[in-house]
Amino acid sequence: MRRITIDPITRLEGHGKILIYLDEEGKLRDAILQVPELRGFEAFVRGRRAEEMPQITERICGVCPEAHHLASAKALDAAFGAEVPQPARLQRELFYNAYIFSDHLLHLVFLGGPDLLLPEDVGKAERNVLGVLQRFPELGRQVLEVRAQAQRILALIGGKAIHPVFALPGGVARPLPKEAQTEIAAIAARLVELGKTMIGVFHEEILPRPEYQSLLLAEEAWLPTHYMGLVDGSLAPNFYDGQVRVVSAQGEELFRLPGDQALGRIGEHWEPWTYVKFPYLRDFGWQGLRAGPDSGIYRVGPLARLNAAERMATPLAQEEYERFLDFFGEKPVHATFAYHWARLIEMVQAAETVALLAKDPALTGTEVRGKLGKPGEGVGVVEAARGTLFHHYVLSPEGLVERANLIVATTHNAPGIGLSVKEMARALVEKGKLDEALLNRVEMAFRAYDPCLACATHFLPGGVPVAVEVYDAHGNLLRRLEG
Amino acid sequence: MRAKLAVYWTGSCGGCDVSFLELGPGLLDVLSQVEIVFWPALVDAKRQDLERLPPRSIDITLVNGVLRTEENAEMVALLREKSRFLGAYGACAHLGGVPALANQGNGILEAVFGPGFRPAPPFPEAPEDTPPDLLPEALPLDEVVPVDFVVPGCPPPAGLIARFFEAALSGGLQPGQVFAEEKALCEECPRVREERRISRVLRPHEVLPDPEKCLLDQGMVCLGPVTRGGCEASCPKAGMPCTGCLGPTPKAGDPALALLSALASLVRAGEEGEAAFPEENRILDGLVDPIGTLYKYAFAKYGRPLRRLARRREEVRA
Amino acid sequence: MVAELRVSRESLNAPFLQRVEELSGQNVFACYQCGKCSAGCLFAEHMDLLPNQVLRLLQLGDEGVLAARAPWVCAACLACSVRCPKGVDVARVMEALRQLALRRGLSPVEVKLDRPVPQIALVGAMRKVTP
Amino acid sequence: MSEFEPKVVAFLCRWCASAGADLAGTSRLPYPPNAIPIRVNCSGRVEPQWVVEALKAGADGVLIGGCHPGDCHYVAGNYKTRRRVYLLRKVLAELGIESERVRLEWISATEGARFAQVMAEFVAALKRLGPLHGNGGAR
Amino acid sequence: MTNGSIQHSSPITHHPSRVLYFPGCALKDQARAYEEATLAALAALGYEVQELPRWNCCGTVYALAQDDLMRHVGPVRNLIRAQEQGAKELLTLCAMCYNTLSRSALFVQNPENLRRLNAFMDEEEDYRGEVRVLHLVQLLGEIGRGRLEKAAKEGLSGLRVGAYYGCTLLRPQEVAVDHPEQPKILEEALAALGAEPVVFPERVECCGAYLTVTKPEAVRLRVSSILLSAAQAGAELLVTACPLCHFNLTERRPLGAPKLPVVYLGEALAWALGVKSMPEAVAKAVGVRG
Amino acid sequence: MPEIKPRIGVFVCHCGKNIAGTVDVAKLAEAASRFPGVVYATHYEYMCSDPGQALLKRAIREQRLTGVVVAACSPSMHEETFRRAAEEAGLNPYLLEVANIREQVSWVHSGPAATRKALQVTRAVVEKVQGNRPLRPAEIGVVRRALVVGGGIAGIQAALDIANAGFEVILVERSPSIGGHMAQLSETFPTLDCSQCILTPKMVEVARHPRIRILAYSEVEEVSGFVGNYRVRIRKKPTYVDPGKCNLCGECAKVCPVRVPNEFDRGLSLRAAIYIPFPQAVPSTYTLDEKNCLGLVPLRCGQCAEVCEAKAIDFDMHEEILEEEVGAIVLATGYELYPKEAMAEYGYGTVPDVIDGLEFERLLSASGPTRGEIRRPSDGKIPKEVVFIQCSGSRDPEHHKPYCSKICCMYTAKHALLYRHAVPDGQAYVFYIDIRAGGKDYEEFVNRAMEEERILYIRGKVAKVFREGEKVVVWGVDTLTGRRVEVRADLVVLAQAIVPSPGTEELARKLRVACGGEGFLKEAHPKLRPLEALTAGVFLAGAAQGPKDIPESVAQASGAAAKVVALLSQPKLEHAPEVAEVEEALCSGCGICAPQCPYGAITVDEVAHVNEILCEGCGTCVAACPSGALTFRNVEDEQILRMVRAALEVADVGV
Repeated sequence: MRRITIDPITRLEGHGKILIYLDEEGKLRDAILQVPELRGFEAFVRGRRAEEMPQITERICGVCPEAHHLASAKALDAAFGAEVPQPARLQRELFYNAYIFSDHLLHLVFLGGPDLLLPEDVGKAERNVLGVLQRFPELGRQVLEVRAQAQRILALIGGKAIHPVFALPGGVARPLPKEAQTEIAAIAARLVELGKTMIGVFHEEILPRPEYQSLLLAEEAWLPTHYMGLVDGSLAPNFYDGQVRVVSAQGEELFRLPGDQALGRIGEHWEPWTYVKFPYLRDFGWQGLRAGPDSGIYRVGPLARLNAAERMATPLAQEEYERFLDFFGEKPVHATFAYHWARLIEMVQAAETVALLAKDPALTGTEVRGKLGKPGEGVGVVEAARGTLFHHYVLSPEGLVERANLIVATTHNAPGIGLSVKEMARALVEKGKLDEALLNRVEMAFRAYDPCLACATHFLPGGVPVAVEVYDAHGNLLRRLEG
Repeated sequence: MRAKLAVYWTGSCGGCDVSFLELGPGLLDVLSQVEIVFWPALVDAKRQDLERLPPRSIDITLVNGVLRTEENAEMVALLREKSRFLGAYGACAHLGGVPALANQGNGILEAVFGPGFRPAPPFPEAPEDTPPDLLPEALPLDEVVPVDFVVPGCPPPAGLIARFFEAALSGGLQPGQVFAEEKALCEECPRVREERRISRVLRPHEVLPDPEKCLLDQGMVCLGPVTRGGCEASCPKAGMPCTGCLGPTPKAGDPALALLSALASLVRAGEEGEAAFPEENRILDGLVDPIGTLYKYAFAKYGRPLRRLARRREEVRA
Repeated sequence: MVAELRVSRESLNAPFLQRVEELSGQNVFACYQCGKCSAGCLFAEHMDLLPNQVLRLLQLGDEGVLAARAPWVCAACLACSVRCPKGVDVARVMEALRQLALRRGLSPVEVKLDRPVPQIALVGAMRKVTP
Repeated sequence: MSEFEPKVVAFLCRWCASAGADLAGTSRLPYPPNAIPIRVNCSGRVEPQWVVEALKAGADGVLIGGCHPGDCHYVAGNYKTRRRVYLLRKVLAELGIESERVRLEWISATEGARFAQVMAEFVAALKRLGPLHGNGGAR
Repeated sequence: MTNGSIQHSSPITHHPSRVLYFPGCALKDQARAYEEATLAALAALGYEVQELPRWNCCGTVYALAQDDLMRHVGPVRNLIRAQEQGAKELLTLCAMCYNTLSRSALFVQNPENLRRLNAFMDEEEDYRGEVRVLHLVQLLGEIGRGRLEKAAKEGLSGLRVGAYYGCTLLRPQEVAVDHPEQPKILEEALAALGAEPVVFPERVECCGAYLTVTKPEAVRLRVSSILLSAAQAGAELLVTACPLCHFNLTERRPLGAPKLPVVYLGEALAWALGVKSMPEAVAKAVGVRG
Repeated sequence: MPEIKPRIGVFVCHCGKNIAGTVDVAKLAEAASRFPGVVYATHYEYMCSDPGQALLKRAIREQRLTGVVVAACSPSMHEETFRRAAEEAGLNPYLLEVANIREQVSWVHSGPAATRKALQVTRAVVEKVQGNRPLRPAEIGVVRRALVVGGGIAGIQAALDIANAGFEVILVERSPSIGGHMAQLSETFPTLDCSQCILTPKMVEVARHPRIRILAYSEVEEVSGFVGNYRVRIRKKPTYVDPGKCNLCGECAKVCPVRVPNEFDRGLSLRAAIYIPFPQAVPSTYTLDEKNCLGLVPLRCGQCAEVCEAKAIDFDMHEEILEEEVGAIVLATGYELYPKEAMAEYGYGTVPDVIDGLEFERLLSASGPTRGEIRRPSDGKIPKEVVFIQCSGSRDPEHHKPYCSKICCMYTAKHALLYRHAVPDGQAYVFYIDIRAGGKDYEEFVNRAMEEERILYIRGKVAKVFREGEKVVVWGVDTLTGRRVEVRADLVVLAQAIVPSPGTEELARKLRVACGGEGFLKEAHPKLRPLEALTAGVFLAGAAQGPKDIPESVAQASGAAAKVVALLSQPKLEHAPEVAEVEEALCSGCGICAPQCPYGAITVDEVAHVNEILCEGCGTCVAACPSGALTFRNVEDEQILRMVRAALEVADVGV
């Protein structure tokens, strides 16, 4: 057996290895993504103060701490039975859209972006943000500036941009000062501007490239799965709030439910060779790691959200969404590399939403704390940049955490990523050439998801009834655990 | 000649890597002065590339994240060998950080899978692909390799990162340097401290604090007095108590115990005296989860030794 | 339920109270209600009012005290009188109350002999409880 | 193997507890020799970190001796210590260290016998608890 | 008069061998044994006892009402009888008589009282207020420990005797034969006579007195309590000087109360001096040897 | 400073057999000679003897010792002796420490264990001494002048006592005249002396005293400094009358068109805007009350100035700020009555014939508004039935004040008694819950009131007082009989709780003096230091410290004065140098330390500052300091940790 390792996988958040196994004939036996990292948050969030959870769980991921911060806060709102007053809600929602903008921008330029922005033949040393900055110096400077300003919004509301501190059960830490609103409104206009610029660059510099178009339409990057995303009442994507909508691989609505009920429709599967878990829709059951309309595997994230929605919430985003659908001519769009484009559309929606909310006079209202009831159990769900994020807590009467379970975006996508990696590897192996550039293609498939392995791996089970099979090195079943 | 720079993450959330972007366009100046030889989050250099470098050939290495797996320990040992200056970047490498709170409990894998669990490779023929073993304890960087300097914070604030690069790129890096203030956070906190007494200990969600007054005075457990300044008191300014991510001031020692002492000293239930003891205890009982609250970032460095003693006793007894 | 007491300048200077003080030769206002008399009275358990309460009602000018049984239970053993820290001769106050009652023709005590008793007892009892 | 002899560090306030220990001496009242006495001006000077450092450095128990409530030479130092020890014991318990290993006692300058008795009791209690440094590891 | 100044042993050095004696009703009737024994004993001690001629009832209880002059007439008349005899002292055996006589004697120490009373008793010569009323126990005190010890035989030796004072020897304070709360005059006399005095808490507490007529149940409770108090202190025999106490302690003793023999002071005196022997019933009760 | 290698000498004392009989002193000295830092170790029979001290001195000189440990008896025995010897040998005395191996070792332990513990103890102290720094006691001068705040009887007494001892006194009084509440009283219990008759001569004595300066109508504005060296800012309000010119003719008051309630008579009479509080006032002058005067602003009335022949009235007088230096301060700010307006159950002060004790004093006073006749406020009738209610507002933790006001039992008895003297056919009732007459001749006084004046004392708290026609109905209870009592009275007098005079807490804050929960000034120690505040050089007198009657106030004032005199008589104050210290480079000024200090020795601006004269050296602040910026001279954390670790090492090694 031959074995190929990509270690570490780079330009993503967290640790990951791709392991490619070939049989004696040189055919692909398997290609897997292994996550060798574990911090074990579930082992120590127990007994912590509930109100600390937004600040503790955000340390799962430093790229999307805002998502954990607010998913956690929403779970606590529910656990304390609290109604979040309008000013607090506006602070959170504005903050959240600024985060989506900032995070998507980060990926588009620094992480997955170079795969997209740079021609495929550039060398390893250039295939990074430095290369991007060299090729697009003006855009690069503009991106750094505007992103810093988006981060400024996060800091103005959240206290800190990375690992914010403002969300509390039932609301936020304090009323937003008036001068902060003025500053935010000024920044918001620049975000929208950059969104427009980025769309321009995409349509002028990238989409016309034939190799990019072939990538978008490549068979090995065409993965028919179900899709999950939060939608508002008009079925447009909403990142901070809404109902969980799942559409099938054929584009039919499977369900549309509040977060706590949607959580009950998800099961999780385990493998002993990785610290990541594989979720699936219980409606279908675990059918093995394979795609298709009868498999339980679904995907989340920008592409999934656009597939799960029927329209965008803001005008510029809607305009681009229509171009996107025109290009593919069908919905759902199963093209894995379409994640980047979807991300761009969402980034624009987020920028427009920030601009809208920044004008709301209620933003600086002083009523920022809802009345708290007795602590109990609660589920909070948001759309992280990378996809749907569930936090689920059970609190003690003293308001300490008794039990916590999280399903994070990249975990939802873990089966999809695994399949994409495998399919990409299979296609490459069949072409018989395994050089570094081609290996990067495997990584590219993987990076399209903007996966966050930090998120995906730092939580072990909290109580979802799943079966875990533990094998020893010889493949003997050591034990089987029922959740 | 441009300084050779490596950045590596161990058990990390990624926030430290992203934090460099907080420099904004200033990052371009920094990048123009360094040669990145290894930085998984940003460039595609792999482990083999690192192994091929001669010893002490990297000028500056920044490690972020807690040491959690055997692999983490191997990687930092490798980086130490290749680096002239190696620094802890961020609270996890500096103090253990939030994930080191896991040290309060027993083993993580054991907690989930029970004793005797070994991770397995995907195929028996590829035993080398077994996920790495976990270290028995989550450790800060200096428990495994000598550390030359610290850029503290969770993540380090932009101002301190800038200060670090200024020193590093001008060749002014001093061994033992900590890139934060010597004085406590209170120095830069705009909140007004008036009557220093605590008549109740409140959790942040239990009170909408006065925007002007010291949070500690309002009953919130704020680690500001024991924590280095350097963040412009960003959390207290946003209405939330400091949780200590920049680590203790140079002579505070164990920050949790130092703050505990201060907190207990400030508690008053009317006149001090025997009659007040029950009420004082009640106030002090308001400090729930003292470990998580006082040792949020620093447990690996300060709380762990005693915890280890206790765990060893538990093992001996069992 | 015990009736409300209205005290006034008049009630506190009632002739009845003056009479008790004359007959006993005691200033009932000297009593500061320490209760030592009652504490040592071995017949208190048979009384409806404790000796100190008798004094107290007198201080309050309550003529109702004339109807009390306590003076008739008093054996005139004088333990209270020798012990009173204020020198109030409580036994004399009791005597005064008996005398007032007897002189008004009231004697609530019936004498029924269950056996022959010494002359000394008979004569003593008669002198205390009959007009 | 000889019986486990606990190691104790005793921080004693100079006005009360240490004077009480002196009186135990003057009165020739024997007590176990396990404690290392360290005299400080006031129990209020004792820092929780001292206690923890003593435990880390090999002590099996730490005694803090201060003045009775109302008797503090410095008015209220002992009250501060009481509250610090109260919280410290809570933290120790959460770390899995028996909180009985840290003891705060009010011992006046006239209570020589009480000092001896406290020492004897504490040492006996620590013997029951067993060594904190069971398998020899100091630090 | 304050507590500390009661003189229970007056510094009389002269012992008159002749003494005038007031018996009162009980001594001629229910307490006859008391009189007989006392007279015999005093004779043995060298006293010539003369009964007061024309004595009349002491009144049995003392007038407490301020305006009750009448009740002093009887006692003072007896004092006039003694005055007529030229006596300076009048001996009583009955505690009650002692009480009423000496309080009247005290009453007429006030010149105004004396004037009013003399005016009231036209038929008699004016009383001059000089007769001292003396009780037997005081006389024994004056005789002195030495003389009594010398005169005493084995009659009481080793016997644990409780002295029951009752009220009238001790109260009111002005006429008390000793400290009203902690007397010892009776115990001293008994000790001199060879007994082992037993001090018990209820020796000064009232037996119920004339309530024996109006409220005998109260008296029974008292008697029970007194006897118990004495028995618990280890007394084998009770000595009293009051016929009413004697009656109550013996005749109102409830079933189940300790059956301590109760005897008069004079009886005990006579047995001690050997002029009379202990009646068999008492001897049996106290288990006197030989 | 160059690092000097430590050269420690260890001297083990045998104390005859006391130590040597149990501890192997030779072995101890031998082992000590091998301790890190030790260059010399020996043992000697009696270290405290002259030859022992000579041995010590010689070794210090010959061995050039940088630190000394004497292992001997308790430091409370001979630390001073040895330190003096060290100083004589040229070694800073604070570089010598005593290891107690007698009281805490040889007398209580035996066998090898004793030697081992002696070794541990000595080893620990050797470690400590290496961290010690040479120290010198601080010296401070003393300003020989005292400030007395409050011109009531306590302040008057303190001022006189201090002045008579030869020191200057500044007596500050807030109101226009000294005299305080005592000047308002009629007669005093239990002797029934006339209050003014005994007070006035003292007031005159103060006025005439060459060393007393009275600053009436003045308040303390700010106090800084410390014992022996206080700086005081005093605000002197304008009286608009030149006391030097005013001849007390009183014409001004007659023409003044304004009438306002007279404070001195507790509002039972009226006064003009220009007034003298009472005829014997000191300073003896009229005062123009600017709040009520029509002449100042906006338009001038000026009638008083016109009639003033002495031209004493000056409308242009201004407030002055005086700065004074004093060495000691006596606080005698006195009391006020808890307002009857706070007593809802007694009519909130709205029933005119419900008055407080001081009002009744004015009614009783021969110089009062009724010339000593008891006439009730509503209609001027002579009340025939008067109810006195004790504990009105006192001993009521739920609604009012938790404490006993102490003097009310006595003044109520006095009131009732004086009332009976004034109205012989009147009936007085006193409702009380306990009678606390613990003073010389006090119980007798109360008994006299009950027994001779036949004042009916009723044990029970009054529940309600209300007006019904001309009567004031009082609902009470006689808890002794268990019966409710109703009295239809003509006048009710409330013995209101005693509270600190207004502004006491503010003044205390200025002086960094503590106030108890109820606002009374707090003494340094309730039993052993009742005359002193915790702030050195500040003393307490009178009811400001807690309810007190006149003799107690006077006694405390004289006591405080004696303390002041003792302090001012010292040529220099010396202060032990083992105190807390701030490392300013590390201090963030968080201020947690300051409230730990019972002596107010810590002030915080940008950083904390320790006043080493005020610091008594407990170290509580150091333990509370979270950042480690506060340290304690010669008891540094590092020293303690070295001691602990070294001693535990010895324990591991054994003997």
